[in-house]
Amino acid sequence: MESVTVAVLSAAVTVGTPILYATLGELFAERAGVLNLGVEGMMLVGAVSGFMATVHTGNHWLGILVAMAAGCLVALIHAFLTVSLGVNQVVSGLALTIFGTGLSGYLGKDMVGIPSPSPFSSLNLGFLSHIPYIGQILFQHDAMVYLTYLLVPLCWYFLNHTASGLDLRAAGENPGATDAAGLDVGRIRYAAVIFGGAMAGVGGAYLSLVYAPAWLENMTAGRGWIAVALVIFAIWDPFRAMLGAYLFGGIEALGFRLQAIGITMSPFVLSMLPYLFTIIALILITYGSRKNHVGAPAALGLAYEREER
Amino acid sequence: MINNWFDKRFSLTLEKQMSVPPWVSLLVPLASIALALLVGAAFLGLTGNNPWQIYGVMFQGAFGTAYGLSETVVNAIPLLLTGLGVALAFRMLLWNIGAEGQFFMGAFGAGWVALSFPHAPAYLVLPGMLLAGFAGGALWGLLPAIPRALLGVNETLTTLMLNYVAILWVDYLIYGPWRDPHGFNFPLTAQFSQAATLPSLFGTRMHAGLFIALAAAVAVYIIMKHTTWGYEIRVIGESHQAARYAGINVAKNILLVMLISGGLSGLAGFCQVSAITHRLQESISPGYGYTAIIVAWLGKLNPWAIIVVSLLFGGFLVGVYMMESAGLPAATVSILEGAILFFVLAGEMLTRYRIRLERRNA
Amino acid sequence: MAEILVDMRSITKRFPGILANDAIDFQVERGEIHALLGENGAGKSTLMSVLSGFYRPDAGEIWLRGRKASLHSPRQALDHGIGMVHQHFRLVETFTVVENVLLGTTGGPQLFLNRRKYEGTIAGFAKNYGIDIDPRAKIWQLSVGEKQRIEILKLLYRGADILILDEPTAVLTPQDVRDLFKTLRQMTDSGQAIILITHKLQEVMEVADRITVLRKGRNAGTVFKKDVDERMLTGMMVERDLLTVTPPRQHRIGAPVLRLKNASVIGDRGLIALKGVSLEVRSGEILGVAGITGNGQRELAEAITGLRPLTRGKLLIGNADLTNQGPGRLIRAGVGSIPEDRLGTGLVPGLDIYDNVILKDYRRDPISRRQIIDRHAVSDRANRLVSKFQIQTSDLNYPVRLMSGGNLQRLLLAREISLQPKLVIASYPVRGLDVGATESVYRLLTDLCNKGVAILLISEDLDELLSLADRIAVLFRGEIMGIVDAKEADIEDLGLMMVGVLKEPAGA
Amino acid sequence: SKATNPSSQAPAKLKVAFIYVGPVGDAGWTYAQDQGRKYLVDHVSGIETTYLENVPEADGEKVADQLVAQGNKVIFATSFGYMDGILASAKKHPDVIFLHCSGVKTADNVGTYFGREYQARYLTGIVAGKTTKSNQIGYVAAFPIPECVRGINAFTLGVRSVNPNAVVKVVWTNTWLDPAKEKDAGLSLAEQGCDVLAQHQDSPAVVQAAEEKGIHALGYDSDMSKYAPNAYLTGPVWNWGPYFVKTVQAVKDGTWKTNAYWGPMSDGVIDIAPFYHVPTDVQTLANEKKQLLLSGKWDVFTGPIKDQQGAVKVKDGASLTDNEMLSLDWFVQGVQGTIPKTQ
Ligand SMILES: Nc1ncnc2c1ncn2[C@@H]1O[C@H](COP(=O)(O)OP(=O)(O)OP(=O)(O)O)[C@@H](O)[C@H]1O
Ligand SMILES: Nc1ncnc2c1ncn2[C@@H]1O[C@H](COP(=O)(O)OP(=O)(O)OP(=O)(O)O)[C@@H](O)[C@H]1O
Ligand SMILES: [Mg+2]
Ligand SMILES: [Mg+2]
Repeated sequence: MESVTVAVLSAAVTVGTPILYATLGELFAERAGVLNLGVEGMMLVGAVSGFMATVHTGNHWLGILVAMAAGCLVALIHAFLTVSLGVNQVVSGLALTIFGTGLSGYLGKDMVGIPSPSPFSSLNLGFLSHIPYIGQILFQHDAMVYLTYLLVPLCWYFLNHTASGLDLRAAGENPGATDAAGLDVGRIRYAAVIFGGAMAGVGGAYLSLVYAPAWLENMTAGRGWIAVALVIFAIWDPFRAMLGAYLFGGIEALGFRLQAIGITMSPFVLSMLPYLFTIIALILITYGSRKNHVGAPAALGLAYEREER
Repeated sequence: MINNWFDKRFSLTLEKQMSVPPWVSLLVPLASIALALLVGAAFLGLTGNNPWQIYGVMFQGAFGTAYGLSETVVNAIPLLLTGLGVALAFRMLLWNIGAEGQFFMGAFGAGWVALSFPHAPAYLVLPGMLLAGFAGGALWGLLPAIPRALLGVNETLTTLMLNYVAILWVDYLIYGPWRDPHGFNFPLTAQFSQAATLPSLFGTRMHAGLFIALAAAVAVYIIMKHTTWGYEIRVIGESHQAARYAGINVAKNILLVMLISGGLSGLAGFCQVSAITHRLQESISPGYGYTAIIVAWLGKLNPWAIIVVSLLFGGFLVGVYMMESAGLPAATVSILEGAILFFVLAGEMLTRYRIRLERRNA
Repeated sequence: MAEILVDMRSITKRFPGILANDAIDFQVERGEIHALLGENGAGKSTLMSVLSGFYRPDAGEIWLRGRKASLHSPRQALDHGIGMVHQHFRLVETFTVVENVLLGTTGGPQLFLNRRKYEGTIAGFAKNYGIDIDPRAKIWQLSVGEKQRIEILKLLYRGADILILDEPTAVLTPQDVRDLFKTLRQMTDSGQAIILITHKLQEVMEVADRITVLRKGRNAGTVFKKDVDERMLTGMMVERDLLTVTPPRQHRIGAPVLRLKNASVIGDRGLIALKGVSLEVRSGEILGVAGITGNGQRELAEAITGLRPLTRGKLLIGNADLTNQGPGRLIRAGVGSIPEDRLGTGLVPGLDIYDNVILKDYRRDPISRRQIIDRHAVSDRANRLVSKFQIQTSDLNYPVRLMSGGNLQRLLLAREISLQPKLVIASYPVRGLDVGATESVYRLLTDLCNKGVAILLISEDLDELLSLADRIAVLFRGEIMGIVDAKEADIEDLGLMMVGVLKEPAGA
Repeated sequence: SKATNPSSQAPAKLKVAFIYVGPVGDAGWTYAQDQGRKYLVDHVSGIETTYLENVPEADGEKVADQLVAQGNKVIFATSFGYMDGILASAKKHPDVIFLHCSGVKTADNVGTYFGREYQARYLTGIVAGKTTKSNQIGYVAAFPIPECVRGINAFTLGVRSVNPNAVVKVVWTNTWLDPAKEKDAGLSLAEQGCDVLAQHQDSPAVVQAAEEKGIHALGYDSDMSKYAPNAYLTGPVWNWGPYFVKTVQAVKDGTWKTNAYWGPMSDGVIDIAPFYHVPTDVQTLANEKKQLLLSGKWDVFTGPIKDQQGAVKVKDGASLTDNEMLSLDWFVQGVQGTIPKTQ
């Protein structure tokens, strides 16, 4: 039982990592006031382009970089439509998912059936990896997992303790005030959406380069949507996003391990749990925020236009 | 140089306009689609295809033959119903993006009746399925409406989450308790009885769901445009404060609108399983509920426009396979679809502006 | 002559269907308080939004300190030392005071935001200008007056030397106004220039050095204060001579229409907002409610219109007990109201005039029959009201949020009056209105009263209450400190009651 | 462009269409079908092929109707879920021939086709049974449908034929294609002590999991050795080409008659991939069984076969009929896992 627990937790980390990347990105976009439902599309484009770059150069780090760049590029479309033109964010995001899915399939036509020439391998962190339990759960993974250990606190720090983080949150809370303070709301929102694209790209590339190195069409299998859910579950906070990603990962991992030890529970019912948790979390947050004013960025989903009355 | 010359003599400004002449609101989407197709043609040309031939095949396939048209209508029926449901909620600024889940719960409700009463005659089982389908979707719309109405819980997110739950629920049934015992263990329910099948029209796959959908469009139009209830919905959509001030029960209306919005999507689910798949299975919807959001938005939440847009999208869904059989991979078709949407959305925004060209005085 | 800081030349700005600024010239000098006057919709806010980089003019040039400037964004304006406090505050509610002040001032990315350090600097900075604030308070916890001080502080902290204040006094208590003017004077003494938009002529006469009057989007002239008086200014603002005479009150006071007995309600923050309030308004009578904003006025209006349930006590309209019956019943019982928040509560911002005139009786004959709205009846009503109440609008189909403040208020009043109410609750009915509009609102209220309608007039302007009301009730911390006869009231006593020092026996 | 066969002069080409449930880029099931289509194009002249990817199973009838309208005379529908749609369309178009993969219902113009994949599974079971040291073998399977159950049973029989102590642990993923999920499923089995992993999934994620864990794995669909050079042993691979050629040729010649084709290994429809890291003696053992299967003298589900509870399901000397095999819903002895039951 103990080993199963450790195994589930350890798997929760790796299974949760690609979602975590995408969630962090979406979290930034939403914090700046832009809802991007195109995460799934951006992840797929990241997955395929990162894989292509790795195949062509043999360098997986280059693959990650290219995935980020590709994620940025597709996110740019959403930024242009929603920030510059003020198009409805829900609709534009849905279109982006369709587009990204198609684009990734198209780009990846010749990538099918090729193994990655340079898969990531797990990285031993010396004594850290040997700490009982903790080592196995947290420190026997690959470099991209460790990167999130840095990224999550960095994101949290950026949002809460830097001037730019303040600017970004202001753009999501009250773009009018942000504009009046002399900040460029458009630029902030572009930056946040593009960062979101980059992170979704990495999340996709984690799947195609690290976790199961290969390219297959639609290989993200809905993880982009989970990322959107997680942002809410996390109440727009990076650390809670991490927790949530591991929870989602853990539930999936738990399902297999329960099966393997002979406990059967409908996998469908099990898969429903995270979504139900998210809904309940949302209700509790909203209930709580009546008093302490935390919760969704106030201007989330709303276009900002200076001369609009 | 030329710029300078121009700037001295003219001023070119984008001016925001409040009311758009009808011809503009018709022309701009068409122009956007044309532009998107043009860009798509360039893309197709560059990738070694003959765009005109492919477009020709697609159009011919979707609208050029009686058969193609009938298939277009078959696709348009669920899009129209879900699109109307979405539009009704959007009118009240309730961002119900849960039509997909409501569709599945409608299918579930209808399926439950059909499977429970395999020997009932059509005049009993069909209305029963219709009601249960509506109720299934309505319930699924109501669920997120309750926390929205009472606590203001963001419905965009809850409705999205509930999509997954609904789809997983149907999966659970067809892989588990409802699996057809004679179905070789495949994830399908037993086939519905003949009586549980909506009548088809003219020997095509078009079915009586068409009338349900059209009736729904008329009803939504009348409600929105001419009734006091539609008026209440508009007021609430603009301002909850004003609505309360006018004595409108906001919470009740949120519940009611989401109920009907979900119910309409549930009807779509009912039509689909009754007339098309005749059983519950996976993939009863290729994402109608999501496409519905785009349909409703492009139709500017106007029921008549939604009829037209759902026919266009229905045609597109037929045309997709046409294009594929003309040699385009499915991926390319999705790229094209995404690009068309981008252009239409951008174009729709531009209708809000009028371009003014004026001669400068000095 | 002092240096010319701002020189706006021939500024033109167009909005859908309206020319808001029509080739306006406007200059501001160093060290002056320059008042900008004009009727509602004259284009004051628009002109200042152009100056502060929010609106891009369609034509015209702006010269700053003798040099041509391009002001395409608030950033550029701030860089030129121009800052604006808008009619609607632009503060991030969930941020602290310090965060709001800091926003956009750190000049590029700063890796560590030392809040503690800034808290000290900013509090100190504020003190220099006589502004006392808690730097760590969240904006949503502040009162309107405090929020305004933060807005000004934001601009001062940025080193703005040209300050634009758009109707800063509309929502302030007299004490706050005095403080504000002191701060402003202190600023001009140190070489800054202030542009002040207001509708209150006595304030203009009190603080302004020069005055520019806008009329229908054009500059109707710039004058020195010492050369003019209030009457002349009024003349400049409106073409025709104002009928400054409000028709006489007839004082035919009848039976009680509203009776509130020992009513208590809970406020938004969950605290008790009204404590055992009892009052009575009779037909043909105006009962004034005085008090500093935030002492329960809003809750009182909401309680009487049914928007806020009574936790204790009774609400009677005529002889009917309508306690906790909801707004719909009260509307049908003949309670009309002009809420404090005109656009958003009283009117639906995104709907057009047609839809707004039927907000209260869309369920009734002749507007609708059997749930179907009669379009003709609606358009008849809208056209009739627009012409009868002289509502200026370019198109009845435009969303009302595009209308100017005065016209909005006229539309709101027009609608409430057309419903032939028995009782009208008017909250700050002339706030933000120009002289002409103010007069017409007073006239409309007086007419109503003369026709036998009972009126509850909530205001913080004692002069207004003294001249209009029959009796005045003073609210302090949710309790009635006393109800006095307007004719016998002493303004000093009222002031003491408003701050809770003096308590008169109720029911006078 | 997908339309093949360049000479457009030749009149009246036979148009053949394929309906795919996934993308041809799935590297698995659909990919293998499409390889067969390419083989067909290269080996039969005077035909023109078309394919449609990612067709939801509920769209079967619509797509089939449309392909008929476009002049296709032979239509291959490559997933079980198209059954209703194909039968409905076939009824409307008696002059068109439909071939439904893994189906169970035929009509005058509807044939079904499938391969006796279980035979290959049995052989890979032999390899697995000989390879395992821990006597625990993991099996990642997509859905609890007869096709997968049959594979698991055949595999387990193969395992037990050489190693009666070994057990096969099954986990269901409920997806054909989700590499991350498949890999995690594989890892979870490795954690349980399995040192050989088998799969009924379309992606190479399970063999990658084995590679990562330093254990062995069996692939599926095609040779997956390049994804796991150290772990990969062998695996069942599809080879639809010869069947497509035979069928289309028969249609061209006018000799096609409806049938339920369930191709044995001897037809080449299904085979196992080359051996990697398999000792020669084990290779020999597997090859001997393969010869037996090819000869047609023996088949996998020949008694005695016991179920998980030890009850005899197939008596000595008896064997399962095709219909019984097509609707298998119980596990043989040696399998650890459950099949979710209908209520
Ligand atoms: N323009 C919009 N874009 C996206 N969502 C919106 C928009 N307007 C409203 N919403 C939705 O409505 C919710 C709250 O809106 P709003 O603040 O107007 O309601 P409320 O008046 O506070 O609700 P209630 O008074 O019923 O408690 C948001 O969480 C959001 O989901
Ligand atoms: N963003 C906008 N969009 C459309 N119309 C506008 C906009 N801003 C102002 N207007 C219109 O321009 C005109 C001038 O408005 P402005 O707000 O400048 O008047 P004002 O003098 O400030 O009036 P008030 O005293 O009521 O504040 C009005 O008719 C108003 O409706
Ligand atoms: Mg509200
Ligand atoms: Mg103004």
